[in-house]
Amino acid sequence: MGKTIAKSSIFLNFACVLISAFILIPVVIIFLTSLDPAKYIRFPPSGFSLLWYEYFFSNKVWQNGLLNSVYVAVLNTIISVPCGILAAYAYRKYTFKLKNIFNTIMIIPYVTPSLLVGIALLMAFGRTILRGTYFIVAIAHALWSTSFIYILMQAALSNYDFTYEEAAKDLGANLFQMFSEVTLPLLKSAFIAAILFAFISSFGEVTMAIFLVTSKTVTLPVLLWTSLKYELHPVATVASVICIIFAIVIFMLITKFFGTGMLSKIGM
Amino acid sequence: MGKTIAKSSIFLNFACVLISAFILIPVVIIFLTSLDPAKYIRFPPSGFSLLWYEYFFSNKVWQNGLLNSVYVAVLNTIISVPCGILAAYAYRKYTFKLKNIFNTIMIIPYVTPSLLVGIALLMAFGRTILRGTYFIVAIAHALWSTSFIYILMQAALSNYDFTYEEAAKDLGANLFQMFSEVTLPLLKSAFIAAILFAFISSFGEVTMAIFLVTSKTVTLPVLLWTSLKYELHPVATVASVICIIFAIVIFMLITKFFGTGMLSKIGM
Amino acid sequence: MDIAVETRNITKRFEKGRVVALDNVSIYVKKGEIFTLLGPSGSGKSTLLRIIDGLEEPDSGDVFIDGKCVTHVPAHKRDVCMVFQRLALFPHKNVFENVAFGLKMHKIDKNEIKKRVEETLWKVELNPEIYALRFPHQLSGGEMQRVALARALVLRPAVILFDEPLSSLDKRLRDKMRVELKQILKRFNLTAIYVTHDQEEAFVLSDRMAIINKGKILQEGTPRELYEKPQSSFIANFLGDTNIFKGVIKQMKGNLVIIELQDGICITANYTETPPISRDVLVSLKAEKIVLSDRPLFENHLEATVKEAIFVGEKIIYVVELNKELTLKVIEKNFGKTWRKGDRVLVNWLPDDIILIPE
Amino acid sequence: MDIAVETRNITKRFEKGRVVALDNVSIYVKKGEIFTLLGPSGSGKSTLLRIIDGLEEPDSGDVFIDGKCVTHVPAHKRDVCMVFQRLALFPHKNVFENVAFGLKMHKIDKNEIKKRVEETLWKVELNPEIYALRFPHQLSGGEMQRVALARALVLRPAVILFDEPLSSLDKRLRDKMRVELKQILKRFNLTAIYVTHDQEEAFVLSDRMAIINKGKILQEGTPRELYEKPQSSFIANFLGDTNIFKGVIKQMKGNLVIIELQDGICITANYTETPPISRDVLVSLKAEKIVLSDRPLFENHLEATVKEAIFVGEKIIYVVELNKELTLKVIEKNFGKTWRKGDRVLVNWLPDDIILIPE
Repeated sequence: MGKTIAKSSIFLNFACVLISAFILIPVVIIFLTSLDPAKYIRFPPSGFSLLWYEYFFSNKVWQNGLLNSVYVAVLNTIISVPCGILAAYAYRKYTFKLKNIFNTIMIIPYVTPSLLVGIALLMAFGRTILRGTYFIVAIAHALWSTSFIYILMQAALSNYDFTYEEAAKDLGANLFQMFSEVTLPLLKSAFIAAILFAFISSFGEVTMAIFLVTSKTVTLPVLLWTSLKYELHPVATVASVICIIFAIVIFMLITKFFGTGMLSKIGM
Repeated sequence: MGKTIAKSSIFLNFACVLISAFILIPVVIIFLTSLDPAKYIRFPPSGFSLLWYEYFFSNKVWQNGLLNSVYVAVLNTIISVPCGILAAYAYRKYTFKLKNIFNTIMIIPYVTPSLLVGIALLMAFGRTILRGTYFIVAIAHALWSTSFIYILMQAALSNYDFTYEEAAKDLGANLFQMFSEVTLPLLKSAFIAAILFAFISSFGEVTMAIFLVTSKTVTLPVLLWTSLKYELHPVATVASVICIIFAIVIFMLITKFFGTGMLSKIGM
Repeated sequence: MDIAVETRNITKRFEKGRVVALDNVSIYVKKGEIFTLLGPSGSGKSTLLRIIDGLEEPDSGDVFIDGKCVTHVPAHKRDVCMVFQRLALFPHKNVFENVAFGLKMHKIDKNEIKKRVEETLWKVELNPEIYALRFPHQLSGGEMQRVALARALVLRPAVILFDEPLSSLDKRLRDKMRVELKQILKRFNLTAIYVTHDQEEAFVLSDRMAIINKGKILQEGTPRELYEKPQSSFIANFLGDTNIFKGVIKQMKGNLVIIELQDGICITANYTETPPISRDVLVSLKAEKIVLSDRPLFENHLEATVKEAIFVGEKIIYVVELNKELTLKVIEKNFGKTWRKGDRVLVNWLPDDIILIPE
Repeated sequence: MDIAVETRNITKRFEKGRVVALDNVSIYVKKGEIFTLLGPSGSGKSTLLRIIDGLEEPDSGDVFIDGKCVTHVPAHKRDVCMVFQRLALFPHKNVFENVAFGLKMHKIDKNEIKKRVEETLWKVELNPEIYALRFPHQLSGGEMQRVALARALVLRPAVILFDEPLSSLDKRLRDKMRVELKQILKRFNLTAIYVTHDQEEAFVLSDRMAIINKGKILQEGTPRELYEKPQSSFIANFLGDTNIFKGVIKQMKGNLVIIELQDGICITANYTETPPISRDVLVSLKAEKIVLSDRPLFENHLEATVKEAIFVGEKIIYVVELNKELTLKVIEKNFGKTWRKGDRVLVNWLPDDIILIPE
C-alpha cells in the first residue's frame, strides 16, 4: 500500500465528507428548526431559543405520547425478540421438512408494505375487544419486527459454531445448562442488538400505529405526524429531535458495547 | 441425529405452522377482503367477486399512482444503489482516517424515523423548484435506501475475497478491466439483490412520500393511504394485494435466481 | 480382557439413506489402550466417534461402554468425553472455568472442583497459577490443546475421544504435542480412541489401530503389523512410501519364493505364514527397505541407475531405474555417502522385507 | 551471471510504522533459478513477494526486474506473475477462461490466445479437451494447482512468484505436486521465487534458498549448505531435527578439535574452514547423523541406553541417554535391526557431521 494509500486517502476522505453531508442534511435541518422561536415551522430559521423544548416537556399530550411509545416498544420487544430468535435458531440448527417454505414465510412481513399490515389488523381486530389497546399496536409492530430479527439472527448465527453446544453436552450439560452456560453468553451481543433494534424500530413507527391507536394510546410518532401534517406546530421539530437523539443513543450503545465487528456480524 | 431428528421434527413442523400462520394473518385478511363485492371494507367478507379488480384497472387515478410509484422507485434505485455499493466497497477495501465516523454516519438514516426525513426535506426544498417533483421523493427514499444498501453490501463484502482483484491486477488487468471481468461478475448476485431491495422498498414507501408528493406525482401507497384513512374504499384492498404480490414476486426472484445462500450472505 | 468400548454392527446413513457413512462397523477398545482410527477424509471415522460420544445415533447396531449398552443414552449422560477437532474451548470462559465446566454440570462441590481442576492442569503441564485466569484467545496453539485435554481428563471418563485435535497445529508443534499426549495418556493409564488421517500420528500414538475406508474397517492391529503385513494393496499403498509391482511366481523352495517381475528380473522373497495360492501376485517393497551401495550387501541385489536424488534434509529420496519400465523409489537417511543423478548403484534388500499380496 | 530479479535494501513497515515487516532486505535471483524464501509465519516473506509483484510498495529500497527498476511500476504493468496461496482461480470462469485471462488483458489475438492456452495446459499435464470447459469447483486440489500455474505460465513472465501454493493440499498430494512443479519449472527453464514455511518443500524445490526471520535474511545458499553448515544456532535448530549442546574446547590437533560436553564426555569434531575463536562453542549434531549399533562402527562412539523407540513407519525415532543429563535424539530408517526401550547401544557418528557454532 504505502504511497497508494496516501493518495487515495485524500480522495476517499473527501468522498466521505460529501456522502456524509448528503446523509446528514435532514438531521441538521430539523435540529436547526427546533431552535427557532417562531410560531410556525420554516426554514431557514430566524432565531435561537429553547422555547419549544420547554413547551414539549410541560405539555401533557406530548408527554403521554412519549410514554405510550415506550409502552408499545417494550411490548413489541417482548413479543418479537423471542419469536425471531427462536425461529432463526431452529432454522440454523435443525433439519425439518417445511424448512424452505418456513424461511420464505418468515421474510414476507419484511417485504410487505407496513401500511398494509396496519390496515389488515384494523380490519381483523377493529371491532374486537383488542381495539385501541397497546397490545394491538404491539402485535402489528411485532409482525414486522419478528421478521426483521429473524433476518438479523440468521446472519449472526451464520458465524455461530454449534460445536460449542456439542462440547457442553459432551461434558454433561443438559439442555437448560447448555443454553445458560454456552448459547446465551456466546450470542449475548446479538441478542442485545436484537432487543435494541426491536425497541427502536417500534418506537419510531408511524404507518401501522396511525390506524390502530386511539386518543388514549396515541404514540409520539403519530402525534408528530398529525402535528406536522395539519398544524405544522413547531413543537413537532422538538419531538423529532428527541426521536433522533433516542435512535442515535441506542445505536451508539450497540456500537460502543458490542463494537462494529458485532454489527457486521449481524449484517450491519 | 437419526431418531433425535424424527422426534424434534414433528414439534418443529408444528411450531413452524403456528408462526407462519401468525405471520400470514394480514396478508390473508387483505386478500379475502379484496374479493368482497361490498361497497365498503369489512371483515369477514360477505361474498366473492372480482368487481374491485376491474375498477382498479379501469381507473385513471389508480393507474397514475401505480406509474408514479414505478418512476420514483426507478429513480431511487439509480441514486441509492451506486452510492450504497461504492460506500461499502470503499469501507471494506481501503484504510482512511474518517473510516469509523463514516461508518456511523452511513447508518444514521437507517435508524432515523422515516417520517422525519420526509419532513426535513419538505422544509428544505418545499419552496424551491424541486417541490412536487419525482426527484424530491426519490431523494428522500434514497437517503434511507443508501443506508440500507450500505449495510447489505457490507455483509455481502465480508465474504468477498479481494485476492481475486489482486490476481486480476497481477495478470495485467487495469482498473476498468478488473472491475468488469472480476468484481462485477463475482458480486453480481449481491448487486442485483441490492437493486431489487432498493426498488421494492421505495415502491411501497408512504411516510416520506406523503409529505412530498403533489396530486400529479402521487404514488400508489399514498393513494392507498388516503383511500384507507378517509374513504375506506374497497379498491384499496385491491391495491394492497397488488403491492404485496409485487413484493413477493421480487422476493421470489431474489431467492430463485440467487438461492437462499445468497440471501444469508447479504444478511437475509 | 477388559473391554472399555465396543461397537457392534454400527450402520449409519446420511442424506435420507443415500450416503452410507458407516457400514456394519464393529470395533473394540481395551481398558488402558490407545486405539486409533486411521482413514482418509470422508471415510466415516468422525461419524463413528460421534456415535460413541452420543452426539449422533446409529441407524442400527449398538454401542457398549464398560459393558453397558448406551446406544440410546444421550451424550450428556455418557461416561465419555471428546476433544474436538477445533477444540471448542468456550471463548467466554477462562482456563479454570473451561476445565471446571464438566464438574460444575455434575454439581460437584466447589472446593472439590478447585482441587481437581488444579490437579488436572498440573497433569497437562500447565501451572494453574499462571494459566487459570487466562482466556482461550490468550493461549498458544499448544496451550489450547492442553486445556482441551484437561477439560476432558478432569471428568475421569471411561474413555476419551479425540477427533484429530492436532490437525490445526503446524508440523513442529504437532510432532511435539503427539509425543506429549501419549506420555500423559500412558502415565495415567487412560483409555482413548483417536481419529486421524495422518499416518505418522497414528503410528506414534497407537497401541492398536484400525484402517477405515468408505465406512468399512479394512484391517486392524498394532502399527507395526499393519505397516509390515498389509492384507490388501489398498493398505500397502496407503501406509508409507511403497513400491508395488505385479509379479509371477516362478519357483518355490522351502520358505523362499522366486518371483519374476518383468523381462527376467527376478527377486527372492520369504513367506512366513501361508504360501501364496495364485501364481500372479502383487509384490510390495517399502522405499526405506532398500539400501543403495556400490558393492553387494545382501543376496538380493540388482544393478540400477540413479534417475533422481531429492535432498529432503534428514533423508534423501532416490528414484532408481532397473530398466526402462521398472523404477524404484528408495529412501536413505542423510548419512555418509550420497549418490547423484546418473550414478550406477546396486539396490539391495532382505527377502523378509518383500511382502506378497494376493492380486 | 544473469540476474532476473533483485531487491535492494527493501524496508517496509506496517501499522503506521510500528511493525517492521521487512528490514533492509536485499536478495537476487538468477535467470532459470528456483529461489525459495523459507521462514516462519509472520517473518515477512509474503510481504517481500507482494512487493516484487507490485501489490505493495516498499517504504524504501528498490526492486529490479531484468535490470530495470520497477519500484513504482504498478502490478499490472510488471513482467511477473504470482500463484496465490489460495490460488484465486476466478470461480466464474472455466479453466480456459482462467488461463486466457492474462492474454485477454494484454489484448492478444483470439487465435493466438487459443493456441497458447492449449499449449500451456499441455505443459502442466492437463488435456485441454477434457479440462478447458470445467469450472474451478469441478477440479480436484491438484488440478486447481495446475490451472493456477498455467495461468501464470501462459504469460511467459520474467519471474513466477509462488506464495505457499501447496499449503492447502494434504500431505500425499503436496509431496507429489512439489516434485511435479519442480519438473515443469526446470523443463521450461523458468525463473521462480517460492515462499514457504515448510522446510521439506524448500529443500525439494530450491536451487538456492534464503532463511528469513523477523524481516531479516539470516543466511542464503543451496539447501545442502544451509542444512549442513548453519551459521547460527537459530538455523541449526530450525532446519531438521537437531541435537544442540554447549561445549568447551579442550584440545585442537590439526583439523581435529576435542570438545568436552559435560562430566568428561568428550567428542571429536573436524573443522574444515576457520577454527573457532572462543573456547565456548555450541555443538550441533543432526539426529540422522547418528548410527546405533552393538559394536563400534567409527572412532566416535559412546555407550547409551534407549529411553524411547518411536515407530513412525518409514523411520524410527530413538531417544537415547548418555547419562542423566545428556540425551540424544536419533533417527534411523526402518530397516534391519530395531532397538527397544532399555537396550544398551553404542551411538556412533562421524567427526565431519559435528557442526561447531560460535556461541
